[in-house]
Amino acid sequence: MIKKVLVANRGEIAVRVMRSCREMDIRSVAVFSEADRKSMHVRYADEAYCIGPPPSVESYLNIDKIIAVAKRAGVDAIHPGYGFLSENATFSERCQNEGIIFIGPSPYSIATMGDKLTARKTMITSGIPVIPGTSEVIQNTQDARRIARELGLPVMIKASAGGGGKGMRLVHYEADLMAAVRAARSEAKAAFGDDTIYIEKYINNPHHIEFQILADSLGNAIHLFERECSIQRRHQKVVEETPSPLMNPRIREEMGHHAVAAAKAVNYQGAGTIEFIVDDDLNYYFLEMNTRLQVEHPITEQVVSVDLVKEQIKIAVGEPLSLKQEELRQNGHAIECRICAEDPDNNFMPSPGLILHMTEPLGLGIRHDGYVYEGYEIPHYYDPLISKLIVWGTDRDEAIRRMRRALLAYKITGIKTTIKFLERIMENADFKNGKYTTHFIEDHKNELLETERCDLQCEDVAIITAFIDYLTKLKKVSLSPPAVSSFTKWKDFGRKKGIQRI
Amino acid sequence: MIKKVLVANRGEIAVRVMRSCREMDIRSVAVFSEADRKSMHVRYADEAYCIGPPPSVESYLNIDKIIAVAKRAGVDAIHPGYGFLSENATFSERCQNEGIIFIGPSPYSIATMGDKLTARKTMITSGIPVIPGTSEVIQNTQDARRIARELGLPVMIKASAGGGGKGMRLVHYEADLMAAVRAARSEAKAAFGDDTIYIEKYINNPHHIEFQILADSLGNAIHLFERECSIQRRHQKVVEETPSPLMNPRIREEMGHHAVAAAKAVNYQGAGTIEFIVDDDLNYYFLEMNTRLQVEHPITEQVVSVDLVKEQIKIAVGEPLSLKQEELRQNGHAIECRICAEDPDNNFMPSPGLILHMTEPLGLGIRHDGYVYEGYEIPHYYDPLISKLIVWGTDRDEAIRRMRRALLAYKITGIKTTIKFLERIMENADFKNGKYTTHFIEDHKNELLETERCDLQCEDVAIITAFIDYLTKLKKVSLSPPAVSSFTKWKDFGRKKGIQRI
Amino acid sequence: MPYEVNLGKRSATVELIYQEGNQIKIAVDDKIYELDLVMVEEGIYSILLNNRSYNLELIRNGVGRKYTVNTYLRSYDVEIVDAETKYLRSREKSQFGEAGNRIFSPMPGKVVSIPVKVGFRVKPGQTLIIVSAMKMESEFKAKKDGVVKDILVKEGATVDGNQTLILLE
Amino acid sequence: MPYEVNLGKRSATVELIYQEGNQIKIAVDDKIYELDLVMVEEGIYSILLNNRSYNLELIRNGVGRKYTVNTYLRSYDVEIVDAETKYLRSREKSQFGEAGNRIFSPMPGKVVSIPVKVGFRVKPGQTLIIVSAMKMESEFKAKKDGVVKDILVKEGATVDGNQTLILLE
Repeated sequence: MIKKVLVANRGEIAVRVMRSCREMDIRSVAVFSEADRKSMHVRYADEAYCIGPPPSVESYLNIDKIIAVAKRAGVDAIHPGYGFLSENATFSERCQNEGIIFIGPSPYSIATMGDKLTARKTMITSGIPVIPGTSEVIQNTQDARRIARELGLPVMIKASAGGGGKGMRLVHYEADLMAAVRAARSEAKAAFGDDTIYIEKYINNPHHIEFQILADSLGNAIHLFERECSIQRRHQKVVEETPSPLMNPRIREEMGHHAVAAAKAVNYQGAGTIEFIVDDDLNYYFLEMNTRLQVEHPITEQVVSVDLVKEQIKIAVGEPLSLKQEELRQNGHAIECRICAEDPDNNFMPSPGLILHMTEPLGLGIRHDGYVYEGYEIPHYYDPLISKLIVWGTDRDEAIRRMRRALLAYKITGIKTTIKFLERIMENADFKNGKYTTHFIEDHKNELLETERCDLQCEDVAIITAFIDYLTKLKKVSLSPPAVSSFTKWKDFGRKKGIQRI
Repeated sequence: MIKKVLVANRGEIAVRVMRSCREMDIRSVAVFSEADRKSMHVRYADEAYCIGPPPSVESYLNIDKIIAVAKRAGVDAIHPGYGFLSENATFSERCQNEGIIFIGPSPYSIATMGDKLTARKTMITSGIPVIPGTSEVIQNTQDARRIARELGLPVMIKASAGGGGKGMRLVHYEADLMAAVRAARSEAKAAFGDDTIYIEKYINNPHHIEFQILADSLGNAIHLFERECSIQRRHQKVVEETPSPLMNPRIREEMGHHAVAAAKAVNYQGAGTIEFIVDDDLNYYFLEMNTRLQVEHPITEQVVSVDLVKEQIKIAVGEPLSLKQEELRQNGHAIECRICAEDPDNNFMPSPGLILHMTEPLGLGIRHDGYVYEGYEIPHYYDPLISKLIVWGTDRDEAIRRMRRALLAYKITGIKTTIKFLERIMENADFKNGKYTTHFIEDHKNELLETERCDLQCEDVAIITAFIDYLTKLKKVSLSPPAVSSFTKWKDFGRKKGIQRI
Repeated sequence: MPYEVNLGKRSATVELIYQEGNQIKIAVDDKIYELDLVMVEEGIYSILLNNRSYNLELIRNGVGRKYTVNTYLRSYDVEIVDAETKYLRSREKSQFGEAGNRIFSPMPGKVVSIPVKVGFRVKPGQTLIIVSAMKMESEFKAKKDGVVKDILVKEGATVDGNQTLILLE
Repeated sequence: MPYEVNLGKRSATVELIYQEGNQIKIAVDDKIYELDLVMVEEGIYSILLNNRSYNLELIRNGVGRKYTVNTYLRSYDVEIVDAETKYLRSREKSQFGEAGNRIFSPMPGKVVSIPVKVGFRVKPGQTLIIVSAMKMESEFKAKKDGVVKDILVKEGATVDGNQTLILLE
């Protein structure tokens, strides 16, 4: 059995993994950069080790340092979370060689799925539908032109080593093709050190739907149904829900079968996600596999009643899957909103900084996976995700209403967040009707970014409150004698803690 | 339809009711005493009205004032929560007369179930098992002696108007009988203005198991399974769970049928609870009916996937029940711990006061129904319940482990709470094995109240931390020049908000 | 004494008429309000106005008497214009010249590159400095014609939010 | 300079050897600790000692240098004994006489009844005052023989936690 786990991550996912460890009586070891001494994962862990300066390459991406801590702390296993080293085949292999259990798939699975063109070819061999396009590297411009004509425009040029939208170009007109191929190549070279590209047909009105899978070391694999992730901004998911409003039972079963087949095609072990592009007619195509836990895994946990981190750990120690496909059901509806430290009114500019005050929504159907706290200063070195608000409801309508009331009660001051923006998504008629594609945010930009005005009375209340605050402070200053014992003031502060009647 | 609801309550239940109202697009109106201006229900409501001085009799129990606010605010309905006026037949009737929907049962149902002896007789007529004993008022001492002999000692003397353990006496020896009758009578007279008493056989090793029921205005009634509430201290529930570890499917079905029959016997409408006393052999007896929402209703919501407040509101407007008995299932296991402002190390002395700091547990399977916040001063006028921590797990073992990790992460400073005491219940072997009766806390008092010592290193860390805090404050005092602009200091305070590196 | 209070671009005249505990009577322009106002947490106010419950968050900002006030629907910049504000405004102007001459990033981050040098003539829209934060790069541009007077940071440096990075003239 | 620090009934000698940022070297009695200690929230400390992560809550209590320190397992009273503490102790003693002469309720509440009068002789265990809070009544009793010197509150009055209610002598 595993007695101690090193969590090679930070932020909400590190804390989330440690929570499940604690429920399993497994001790958790945190690693942290110099920017993260006060981060919640350091406070929550049983042990914590500093692994270097703030930039990720010098800390959270530094395999040698993490392995050194793992050995020093005597851990049995490493959980990589998502991001950072989670899809790094070298890291998975290094753990293997050092005799440390890597809570995730084999280097082979990671590497095969990590190279998009290899993954594509593997899927074709296994009979899983892929987007019409090349399964070969584009060698020259003649190839590109011929293939684009065969597929019919528009087409998508993609980098084989790609991810996150880099090295990707959408081409509508043949005249633009050559320039797009060159641009994609040079961007891929710069981003991944590899200029291999390929061409796929562009799917109109695309929906991004993914299937959660679990596979054990004995060859058993199941899927835990879909997650609808089409609400995206710049290829980053913003809102996810399950079940998908687009889905029907027949297609769900079929896609589930294909997802399991995809995992088996790479001898997958652990928790993973098969991403599909689906069109309005429910034709679906393999997009890629994420060989790790997803950010949005909690919505699956809510409707399927499972703790995916516990399942990962049980699979990692060689236990057979305890869940049976035929016993799994989707119960109710779950939605996740990603709360980010970004300013929607200012082109989503990042907004790191000090959290002055925070009120979290509570009550029935609310789950909150976060890591920040009042007084915490969000560093500018890492990504802007500060928490995930997850709601569960008996049906989609209740879940949306619950999310709206939760977002309304969720207050974070000191930094800018995407909370209001998410509220407007929940109030959008197309979203409420479940009629949306990956273009949703772009198509509704104006409504989603519109700032409502308060009425005059509400504005006046804002003026009055600021004014009274100002007067109160002013009065305090003039009243407080300069010679008052500082110890008394401190005591008063301790007692009243900033609370005062006006 | 209902557009506006007055919530005639305070604390966590007022906020909980308003949350469901918000999800139904119903505006909520708070009433508050002068001690509750800063209470969360005032902040959370759409409207708020002060109804008088802090003592409950002058505010939350004052029917005239509450009705006056209801009319002024133009509400369609009143939700009474639990406690206060929730089981007051006069209030239910007054609402009826004023044309305001009372979200709860009829005056008749409340009155019939409120008088224990009448309730007992009604149950007997309806074929529901009651504890062997009298169904008549005890008129004289001869009666009492005769009945005690018939039943066999020990017996329980109870007040018909009773509740909360008042006017109750357990009698083991016949010699004590007369004194006990007199004492019960005078206590009942003092507490309820009614000295009617009756006698029941005392059930050994009693388990307190209750069934949640829902009944609509069209005569449909269902039960939503049981809640195990045997973990009590002085007749007050401390921990509740569902399913009960004692239960089996056959008895569950039988008790469920009886619970529904009990509700129908008084033409019940709304959400209610039938409490049973169960012995080790699963013989069960009707104890009483609570004609309102229970404190512990969330555990039922978690395993049955239902929002009981929404069901109450739908029933109140005359909708038929949408839930069908045959479709209801218990999914997983839920536990609730009541967090109270009490000092377990000091005989559970109440501990009102200012909340200096609070960290709430989050993540998978955690629900939190509370109302206090950092900087809130818990008034001493009302009951000590400050929040309910509810966990859900796939099975009882996971739920207990989850509750333990949640309690461990739950921090409230400034006041004393029962958190550590609840942690020890979760770690108790008998509790873990599901082997407990209502005597659990009394029987395990010593272990549950034991204070573990830290090891020496942990003690030293406590010393060091206090000492460094002291030195830091000292240094600050001597460094801070007395003439520094107060505005600058205020700005610094605002910016750093008490956060400092040492 | 009436004060000038600005909310966004609106300027209002505000005068406190009466205050006793939470109870406040106050004039905003030609309207008179009676309300129950109390700070419930640091910077969080609960207001009852004609029994409507409002919750406002106040963030006190840097120099002067500036607030960000978050209402139910949106966020406002509010400024109380007192003698010190007027003094600070004139000082700020004498220090940095006209608005727009001071180039800064609203958030902390790392300077990725500075494609201008001291003495360069710049045009509106021209990128002056690129700052990276949270894995995203933001470009800060000139708002008008000018000359780079001073560059106060180096490439690779970590900078605070609101720190002056470049001065134009 | 070494200090005397009390934890419950234990008295320890503490001396700070070195402090640089979070890094602290300190002697407690005959042990020397090197630790990384930082206040993360008001009154909440995160401590790393040999890479073990400790979280402590500190509550500063009333007069003097007294703390309640909550550790993982239990709560401790800690007091730093400095000159002011010694002075306060002597003052407290001169004001109230011996410990046990001052009768108070640890929590706020309402005085239900006072079954004694000034001048009454009282015995250990005798109830002096009953205070109600949160629907529960608590009796406060004499700890030793004495005479009621002063009664500072009336029946029905609302009292603060730690407020002196009755003085014995």
